[in-house]
Amino acid sequence: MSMFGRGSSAPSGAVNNERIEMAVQELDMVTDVFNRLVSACHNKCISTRYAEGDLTKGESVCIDRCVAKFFEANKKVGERLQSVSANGAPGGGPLGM
Amino acid sequence: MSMFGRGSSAPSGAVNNERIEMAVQELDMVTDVFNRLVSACHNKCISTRYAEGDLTKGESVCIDRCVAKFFEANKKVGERLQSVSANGAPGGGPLGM
Amino acid sequence: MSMFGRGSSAPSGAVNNERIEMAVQELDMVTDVFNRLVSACHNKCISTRYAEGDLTKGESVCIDRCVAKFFEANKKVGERLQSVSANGAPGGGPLGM
Amino acid sequence: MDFSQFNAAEQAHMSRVIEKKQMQDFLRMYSNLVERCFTSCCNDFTSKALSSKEEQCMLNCADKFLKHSERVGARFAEQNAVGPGLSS
Amino acid sequence: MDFSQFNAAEQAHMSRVIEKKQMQDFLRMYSNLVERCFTSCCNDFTSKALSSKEEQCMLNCADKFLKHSERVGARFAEQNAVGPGLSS
Amino acid sequence: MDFSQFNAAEQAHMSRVIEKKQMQDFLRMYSNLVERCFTSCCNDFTSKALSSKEEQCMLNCADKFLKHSERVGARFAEQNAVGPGLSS
Repeated sequence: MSMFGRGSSAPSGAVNNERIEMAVQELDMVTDVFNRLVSACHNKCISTRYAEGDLTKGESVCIDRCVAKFFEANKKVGERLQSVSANGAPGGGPLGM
Repeated sequence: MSMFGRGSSAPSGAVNNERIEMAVQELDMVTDVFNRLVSACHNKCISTRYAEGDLTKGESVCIDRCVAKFFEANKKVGERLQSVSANGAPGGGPLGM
Repeated sequence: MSMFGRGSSAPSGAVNNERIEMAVQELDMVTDVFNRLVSACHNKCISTRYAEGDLTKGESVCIDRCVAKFFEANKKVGERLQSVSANGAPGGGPLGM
Repeated sequence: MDFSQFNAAEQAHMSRVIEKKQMQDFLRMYSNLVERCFTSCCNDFTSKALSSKEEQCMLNCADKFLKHSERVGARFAEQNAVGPGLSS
Repeated sequence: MDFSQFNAAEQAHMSRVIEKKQMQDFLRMYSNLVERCFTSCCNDFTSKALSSKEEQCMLNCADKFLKHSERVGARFAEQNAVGPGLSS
Repeated sequence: MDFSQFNAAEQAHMSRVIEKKQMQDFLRMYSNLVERCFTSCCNDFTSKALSSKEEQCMLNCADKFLKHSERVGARFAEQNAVGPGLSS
């Protein structure tokens, strides 16, 4: 029972490693996107003077718009990449993608 | 014997996975903080002209103060977070924290 | 059969964990270097106006030179670190390197 | 994310994975916060002691960062769909 | 990298590891691309909708980033030797 | 960190984990150093060859980075307690 094992038809009650691995990968992806979103919108919206600990009205409004815009931008790029990768290999990596 | 198993009363001689996992998590935390400290104080103290390979007197003094100040700043933030999290959930994450 | 096990004389047909671990570490290293190279040369060569989706002639030439220069710079630093670490411990880490 | 197609053993496994990830995310968020606030607030290295002005800046920065993260998290949860066309 | 000294079981194992890493690298590259392009292209937060100018900038940025990565990857493969003195 | 409450098997396990982490940290530090120094030192892309001025800058930068890391590491070890209120 290797940690990389991939039994694809586990009996119910047993853990299907492949399914778990894909779910963990999706969790990692969501977390990565969220962290980048927090960072990007902090850079865009939060004044670095730190005169107070609460979000100002302007900062709050900016955050809401920033998140909405980030999602829309993410969607456009996702659609573009799908049409690109439908036509061939997506991007270049060191592992010969 | 799953890699995520958590036997909490292992006999002596056996490896208690939960204890190991927590120790590894603490190691990761210390390493992360150290790397950020190196980066922050490099940005604050090291001139990017690179006219020489040794630390100048001024750079050395700055590093010592920077590390001390970082620790004090870290401590203040840690105390603040403890009082916040005593009153409710700490921060927002994508996994529903 | 621990995930950290290190049987160093596995019979042929069995997986030698130590060899696999070292290969994975090398893959991680190559990927890390590649990602930093992509980022560094993007910062050096790509105009952030994004007036078009193709690489301009100037950007393409810059990328080629940037990659070549990065490799040469990496080589010089590698040689320097080898001569340093031949004389003692390389760098400081939080884990007492 | 929807784990409803998972059997009981798999759901138990995922709960442990998520619990562990939440702790890692929290620790990472914390050290990221300290680095970010330190970079913004501390610029005087003629002394090793944190000045009262620097301390106030660190506390405001930490409070604001947490409120920022919470607000982004709330909006993120509303939008829900991540990387459309990639995750589905 | 050369895995020719690996036995069949080890080569099969490495293929799965590499396949998994390629997916992770792709996802990481994707979110990195979105963050980088968003930072360059979106600077007006008086509206929550992506303007047509911002959208065009995002698409150009994404296209250019992919072409940049491919070109770097091609040069990288030619140079091949990484961190001489460290990996050998 | 104190592993004295660990049994022999656990201590042996942690030694291997730490040893492996040290190698990973070293490799990560190395590639971080190269990226940082390259960013500071190399700004002329009218030629693909490293100029003698750029080479000297890279070497000084690498030396200085190592000395910086060592000094930070020494001060870090003295302070020892990390994230008080979080780790304890």
